[in-house]
Amino acid sequence: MSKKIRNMTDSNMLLSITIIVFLLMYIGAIIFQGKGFTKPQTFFNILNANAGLIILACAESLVMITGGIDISVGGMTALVSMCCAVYLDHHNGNVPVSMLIALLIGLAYGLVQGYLVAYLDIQPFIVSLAGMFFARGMTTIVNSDPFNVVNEQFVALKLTRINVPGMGSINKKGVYVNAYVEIGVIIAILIVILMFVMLRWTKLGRSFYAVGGNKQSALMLGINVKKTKFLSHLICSVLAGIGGYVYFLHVGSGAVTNGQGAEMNAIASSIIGGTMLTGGVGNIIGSFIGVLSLATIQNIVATAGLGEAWWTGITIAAMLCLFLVIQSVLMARKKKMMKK
Amino acid sequence: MIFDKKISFSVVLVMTLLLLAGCSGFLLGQDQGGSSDKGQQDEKSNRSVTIGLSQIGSESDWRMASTRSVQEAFSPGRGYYLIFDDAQQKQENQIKAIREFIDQGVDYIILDPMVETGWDSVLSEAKEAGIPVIVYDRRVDVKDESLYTCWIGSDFLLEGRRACGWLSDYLKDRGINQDINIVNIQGTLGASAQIGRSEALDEAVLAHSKWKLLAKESGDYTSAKGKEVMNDMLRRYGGIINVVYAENDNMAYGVIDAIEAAGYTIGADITKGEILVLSFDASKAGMELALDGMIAVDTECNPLYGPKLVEIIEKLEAGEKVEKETFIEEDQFSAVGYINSVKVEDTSYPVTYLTPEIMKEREY
Amino acid sequence: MSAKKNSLSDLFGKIVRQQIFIPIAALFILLLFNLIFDPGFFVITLGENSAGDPVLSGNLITVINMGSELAILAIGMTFVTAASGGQDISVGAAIAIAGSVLLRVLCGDNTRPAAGELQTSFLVAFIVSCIVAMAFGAFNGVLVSIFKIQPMVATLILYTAGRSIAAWINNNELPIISDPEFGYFGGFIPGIPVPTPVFIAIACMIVAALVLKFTNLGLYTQAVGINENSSRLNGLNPVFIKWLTFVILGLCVAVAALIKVSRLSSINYSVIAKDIEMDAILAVALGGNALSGGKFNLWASIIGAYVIQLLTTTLFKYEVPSDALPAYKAVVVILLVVFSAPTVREKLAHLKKSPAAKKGVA
Amino acid sequence: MSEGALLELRGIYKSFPGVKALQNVDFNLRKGEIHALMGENGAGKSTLIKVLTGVYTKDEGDITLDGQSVNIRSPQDAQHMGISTVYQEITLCPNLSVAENIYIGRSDNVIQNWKEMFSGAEKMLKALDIPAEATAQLASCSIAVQQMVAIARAVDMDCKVLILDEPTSSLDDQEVQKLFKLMRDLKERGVGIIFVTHFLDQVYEVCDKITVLRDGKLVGEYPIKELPRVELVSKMLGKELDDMSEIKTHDVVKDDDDSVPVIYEAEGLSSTEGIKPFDFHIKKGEVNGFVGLLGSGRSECVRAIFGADRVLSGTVKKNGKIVKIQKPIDAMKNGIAYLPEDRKVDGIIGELSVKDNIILALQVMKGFFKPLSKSEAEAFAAEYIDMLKIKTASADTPIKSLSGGNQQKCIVARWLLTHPEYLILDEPTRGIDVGTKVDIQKLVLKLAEEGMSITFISSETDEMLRTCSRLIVMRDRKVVGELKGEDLTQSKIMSTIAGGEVQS
Repeated sequence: MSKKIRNMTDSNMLLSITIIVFLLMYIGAIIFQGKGFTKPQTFFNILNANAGLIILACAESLVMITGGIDISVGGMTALVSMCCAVYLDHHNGNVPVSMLIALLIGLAYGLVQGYLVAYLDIQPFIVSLAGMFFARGMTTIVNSDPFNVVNEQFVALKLTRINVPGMGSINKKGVYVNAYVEIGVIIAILIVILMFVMLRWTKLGRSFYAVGGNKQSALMLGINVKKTKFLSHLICSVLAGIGGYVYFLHVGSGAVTNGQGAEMNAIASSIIGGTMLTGGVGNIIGSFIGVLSLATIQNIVATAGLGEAWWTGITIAAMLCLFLVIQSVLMARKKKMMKK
Repeated sequence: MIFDKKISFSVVLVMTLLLLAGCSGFLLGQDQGGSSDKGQQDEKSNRSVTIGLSQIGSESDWRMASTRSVQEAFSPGRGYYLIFDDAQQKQENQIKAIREFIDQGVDYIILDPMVETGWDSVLSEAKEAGIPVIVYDRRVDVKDESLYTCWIGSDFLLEGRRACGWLSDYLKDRGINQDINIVNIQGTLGASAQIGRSEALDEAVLAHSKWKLLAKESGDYTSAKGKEVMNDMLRRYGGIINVVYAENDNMAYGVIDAIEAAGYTIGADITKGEILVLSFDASKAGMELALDGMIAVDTECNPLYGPKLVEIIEKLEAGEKVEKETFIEEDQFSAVGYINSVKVEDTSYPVTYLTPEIMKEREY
Repeated sequence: MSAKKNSLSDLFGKIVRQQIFIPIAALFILLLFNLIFDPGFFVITLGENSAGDPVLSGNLITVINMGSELAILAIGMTFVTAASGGQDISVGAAIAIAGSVLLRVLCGDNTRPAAGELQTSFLVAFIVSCIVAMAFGAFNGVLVSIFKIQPMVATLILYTAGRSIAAWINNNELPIISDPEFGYFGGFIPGIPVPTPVFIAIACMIVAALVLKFTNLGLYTQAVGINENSSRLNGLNPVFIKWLTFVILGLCVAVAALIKVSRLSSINYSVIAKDIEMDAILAVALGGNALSGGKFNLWASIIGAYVIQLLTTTLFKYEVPSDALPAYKAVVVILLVVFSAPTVREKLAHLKKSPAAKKGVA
Repeated sequence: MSEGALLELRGIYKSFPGVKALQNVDFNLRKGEIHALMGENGAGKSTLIKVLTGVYTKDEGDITLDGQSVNIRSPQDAQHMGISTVYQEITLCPNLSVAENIYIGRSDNVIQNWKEMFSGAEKMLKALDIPAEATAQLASCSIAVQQMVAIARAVDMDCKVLILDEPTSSLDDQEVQKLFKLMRDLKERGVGIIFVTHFLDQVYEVCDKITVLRDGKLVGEYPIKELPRVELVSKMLGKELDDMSEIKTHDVVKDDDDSVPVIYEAEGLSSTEGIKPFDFHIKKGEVNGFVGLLGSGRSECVRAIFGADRVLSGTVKKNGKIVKIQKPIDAMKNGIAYLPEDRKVDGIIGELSVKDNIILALQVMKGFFKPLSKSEAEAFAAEYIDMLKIKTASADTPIKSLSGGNQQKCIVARWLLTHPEYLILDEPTRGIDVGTKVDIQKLVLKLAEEGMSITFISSETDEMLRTCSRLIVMRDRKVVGELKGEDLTQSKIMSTIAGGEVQS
C-alpha cells in the first residue's frame, strides 16, 4: 500500500483525496440532511446551477497546471452575458450569433492575455487582474442595468430540459417527476471529457504539465514553452467565454454582478480538486469534483436552516481550509516516505 | 503501478458511485416520498410547518429588519421550521434556493424577489411540486399569475407620490417659487421600489414646471455607493442642487455625508441655498436624521412583514382563500413641520410629526 | 559614438534600470497628462467644512487622502510578497473584520450610540481591532508557513469567510457612530486643514522606514523569499519570518480599517474595502517588485499605491462613472506593465540602438 | 571544411549586459569523436553550449552542422537537427513520469500513446541498467537516477551530436563507468560527443580531443595525447600551476596529540535523515573528513552536527561543555559554521548582492535588532572579496551572476566572517574550476594552521588525502571506520569503503 502511494503521481494522489472527501460529504449529507439529497434532482440541480462554473474551473485548472493563474474568468462571465443579453434583446439578435459573440470575446481575451503572459513575460496574475478590471468595467459601459432576456429563441433554449433516463422522484403531489439537466450541463460535461482527454492523451496536454512542472526544464526538453503558455491562456479564455455563455444560459439575464466571485470559486474548486497553484499538478476530473464539492457544501449549509447568512461563507472557508490542510499534510507525509 | 489503469479505474469508480447514488436516490426518493408523507402526518399533529424563505440579501437596515421580522414570526415555538437563504443580491442564488426548497419538500416558499422578471420557470417548478409561493415586498412579473399564491408589499408608487406631494405642498406652504433642481439617487435599477419611486418623481417633475431633474444615477441602496454618486453629482453641479431625492435611508446617509464633506449645508430652507433631502424607508438611522432635520421627510416603507405573512399562511393552512394583492400600511415622518397631510389622487394621507417619543415606540 | 555621450546614456540607462523608476515615471506621466489637459487639476483650495474648520481640498489632496489606506496596505503586502512569494488576497475581508471589531467594541450592543454612549475609548477599541487583525494575519501565516500552502490559496479561506465573520461580529447589523470625534481619523481634525489619513499614512511609512533601518526585517524577508533552504542554514527561521510578515500585514490592515471605518463612521461589511486586495497587489507590482518574492523596494510599492489612486482620481475628474472605472484602470495598468516588462524594455533598447529601426512603436 | 567534420563553430560572439561571455570562439567536432570542452568556471563553456542548443542566440558567428550552415533558435531546433544535451543541473520535469521525461517534446504526434511509451522506456531503462520504473514520478527518483534518465533521453534521441555538460557530478564511479561505456558505444556509431567536466581523470579516460576556453576566448584545440594534465591545467588557468603536491607542507594537528583540546564532541548523534547514531570529535586546528560513496551518509552526518536536519538523539559537547544544537542558529552561536553541499539550493541567496550574501550569517548571529551599518557591511564585504580574490563587478552585484567558483568563495567568506571555531565544508570544490579548488584547499590548511578546526568533505579522494589528517569512513549511512597516519592512502580508503571485501 505504502509503495503504491509512493509511486502515485501527485496529481492522482490529490485526485483520490478529493473523490473520497466528496463522496463522504455527499453520503454524510444524505444521512444527516435526509430528504433532499436522496433525490436525484438535487444532484442534477447542483449540476444545472454550476455548469458554467464547471467550465470555468476547467479553464482555471488548465492555466494553473501550466503554472499560471487567470482571475479574469469571473469578469469575462459578466462581460459575455451582458454583451449577449444586450445583443439578443436590444438588437433583436439570434442565438447562434450570440454564441459566436461569446466565443469571440473569449478568443480576443485569450489572444491578448496569452500574448502578454507568454511572449512579454508579464506575471499572469497582473495580466488577468487587469483583464478582470477591464471586463467588469466594460460590462458597465455596455449596459449598467440588469435585465432578464426575453428573446424567445433564447428563452426556449434556456428552458430546454433533457431528461435523465431512469432517474426521477415522486413529489409531494405523488406525481413522478423525471430528473432533468439543462443544456449547459451537457456542454460542461463534454468540455470536461474533452479537456481530460486533451490533457491526458495529447502531446500538447502533456506539455502543459511539463511547463507547469519546470519551465526551464521543459524548454530544455524541447518544448516550446512560450507557445504552450500562450495556448494555455488562449484555451482558458475561450473556455471562459463558453463558460460565461453557459452561465448566461442558466441565469438568463445580463447583469454587472453576474459571475461575481466566480474566479475565486473556480480557483477554489480547482484547488479542492487537487490542482496546485505552483503548477504541474492537477486533474480535470478533480476540478469537476471540486465544483460539485463546493456546491454541495453550499447546498448543505443553505438547507440546514442555520438561519443566518454568514454561515455559508464561514462553512465553505472551513471546508476549504480542511481540504488544504489534508492535502498539505498528506503531501508532506508522502515526501517523507519517499525519502526513506 | 500502472498509470492509466489507475486513473481509468478511479474514473469508473466515480461514475459507478454517482450512478449508484443516483439510482438509490431514485429508489430512496420513492421510498422517502411515501414515508415523508407519513412523516408529514406525524408532524401535522405537532403542526410543524416547514417554510423556505428566500431573502435578497442583507444590504440595508431595512432588509435586515424585514428578515428579522419574518424570522421572529415563524419561530419554532409557534410550530414553524424556517429555512432562510440569503441570496447576496443575486437572482441566480434565489432561483437556486427555491430549487433547493423544492428538493427539500418544504410546505411554503416565501420569496422577496431581487428583480421582477425571470421567475416563470422556477415558480412553475414550485407549482408542479405543489408548493404555494408567497411573494412579498418586491413584485414578480410572470406570464401566468397563478404561479404564485399572493403578493403582499408596499405601494412604492404611492410612497413616491406621497414624498413628491409633501415637497409640493411644502414649497407651496413656504411660498417658494424658484426653480427647483432635483437629483435622484436611485435604488438598484430594476427593483420595484426603484421603479415606483422614480416613476413618481418623473410624474411630479412633469406636473411642476419649475421642477428640474438634473440627473439620476443608481446608488444601489448602499450608503457607500450613495456617497460616491452624490460626490460625483456635487462635483458636476455643485451648489445649484436644491433637492436630493434619495430612494432609501442608507443612500440618504451617504448623501448627507457627501454634502457635508463638500461644505454645503443641509436643511429645508432652499431659498438660503440649503439642500433638502427626501428619503424613504424610515429606518431607525433614517428617522434619527429626520429628527435632526437632515432628512426633510422620510416616507416609510414598512419592513415588518412577519405578522402579515403569518396571517396569510395560517389562512392557507386553514384552507381559506387569500387576496391576490395586499398593500401593507405605511406612514410618513417629518420634523420639519408645516405639513400635516398629503393628498394623493383624492386620498389624504397623514404626515406624522416626528418626536423622540415616536422614535422610542418604534420597533426598529 | 563619443565617450561622453556614452557615459551619459549609461547614466540614463542606470536610472532607467532602477526599480523605483517605473512607478515614479508612471506618476509623472499621469501628472503630466493632467497638466496638459487640465492644469486646474492641481488647484488646491483652502475652504471650510460644515463645522467651520479649515480644510484643504483639491484633486491632489484627494489623491494623498484617499490613497492612504492603499499605501498602508502596500507596506504589509510588500513584506508578505517578499517573504512568501505570494500575495494575501484576504485584506479586504480582513478590513471588514477589523472594522467590525472596532465598531463592536465601541458600540457594544447598541448599534446607534449617541456621542457620549461609547463603551470604551477609541484607543482601546483600536488596540483590540489590531489584535484581532493580527490574529487573522497569524492564521494566514500559519497556513502559509507551517502547512506550506501557497499564500493565495491559503488566504482564499479568509477571503471567503472574512465578510461573513464581519457580519457575525455585529450580529448582521450595521452600526453607526455619531460621535464626530470618531470621524477625525478618516476626515479632518478641527484646525488642521490636511486630512488625517495622510498623517496616519506618513506615520506608517516612518515606522516602516525605522523598522527597515533598525532591524534586519528587510534582509531576512528577502533572504527567505529568495532561498528558504539557505536562509535556514544561515540560522534564520523561515517559518517564523513568513509568519511574521503576515502578522505585520494584519497590523497594516487594522490601521487601514480604522481609516476606512472612520471615513463613514459606519461599516457595511459586504462592500467595505471591496477589491482593495487587488489594488494592493497591483501597487506592489507597479512598484516593479516581483510577485514571486525576493528582492523588494518598499518605496516603489508605496508610490505604486499613489499611482493607482492618482489614476482613479484623474478618471473621476473626467467623469468616468465609478462602475466603468476598472476598464480604464485596466488599460493603464496593462500599458504600465507592458512598458516595464524586461522583454519589452530590451526590445525597445534594441530599437534605440539600431538607427535603422523605426521610431514610435507605441 | 575538413573531412569527417560534423559540427563547426566559427567566430562565435555572445555578450550579456556588462559581460562579454564569448569572443571569437571556434569549435570543431568530428564524427565519432569525444571532445572535451575545458575551462575554468566562467570561461564560457556553458554559454557556448547554450548557444549550441538554442537556449541563447548568438550575437555573431556561424554554425555549420553536417556541412550546412544552420541557425539554432530554440532547444527544439537543436533537437530537430540532432543535437541532444544533458545539462549539469537536471533539466527534467519532476512532476512527470520517468517515461514521459524520456519522450516528451520529441515527436510531432498529436496523441500520446502511453502503452508504447511505457514499454519503450522500460526497455531502455533496462538496457542502460537504470534502477527506475518507467511509470514512477520522476521526483520520487534519486538525483543520480534522474541524471541517468536525462542521459537516457539524450542517448535515445537519434542524435548526431551529444552534449554532456558535467553529467557526472552526481554519479558514483560505477555509474560513471556505465556512462563511459555508453559514450564509447555512441562513438562507434559515429556520434560526436562534447563532454564538459571538471574531473581531469575522466577527460583523460574517454576523450579524444580537448578544446580549452579561457575568459570567453578560445585558447586552443589539442589532441589528448599532446596535452599532459599539468599543461592542460595551466592552459585553463592561463598561468603555470604551482604544483598541487606542494600544498601539504604545513604541520597539521594530529588527532593523537593530547595537548590539543577537543573543540567539538558528539556521542550517538542521529537525525531524521536516517543515519545510524555515530560518535565524532574534532580537535583544535585539526582537519578531518568524512569519506564514502555518494549517499553513504557523509553529508547527513555533518548536517546533523550543524543541526540542519532535525536531530533525533545524541549528546553534543562544545569545548567540553554539553550544549544543545537543534537548529542551525544553535550551532552558529556555538561557533560552528557549515558550507552546504548544494551551493545553489542551500548556499547562495541568488538575487541578493554579494555583500548581503557575505554578511548574512554574521548578521543573523548579531540578531534581528542589530543590523550592521552600511559602511560596516561594505567594509566586511570588501575585505573578504579582496582576501579570497572573489571576481565580481562590485559588492552590489547579485551573487547569481557570478561563476560557480566565485559564488562558493562568497559562501566561504560568509562563514569566515562569523569567525567560527569549527568550520564544516561539505563538497566546497564540487563543480568549480581547478584554480579555485586549489585556492580552497590552501585556504583550509591555512585556517587550520591558525587554529580553526575543519571538517572537509569531497568526492575527490585525493583532495581529502591532501588536506585531512584523519578520515571517517561511511558506508550505508553508518560510520565503518577511521583512518589516519599511515592508513591515509587511496587503496586503504577504497577497501574500507568496500568493507574489506572486493567489490565486483
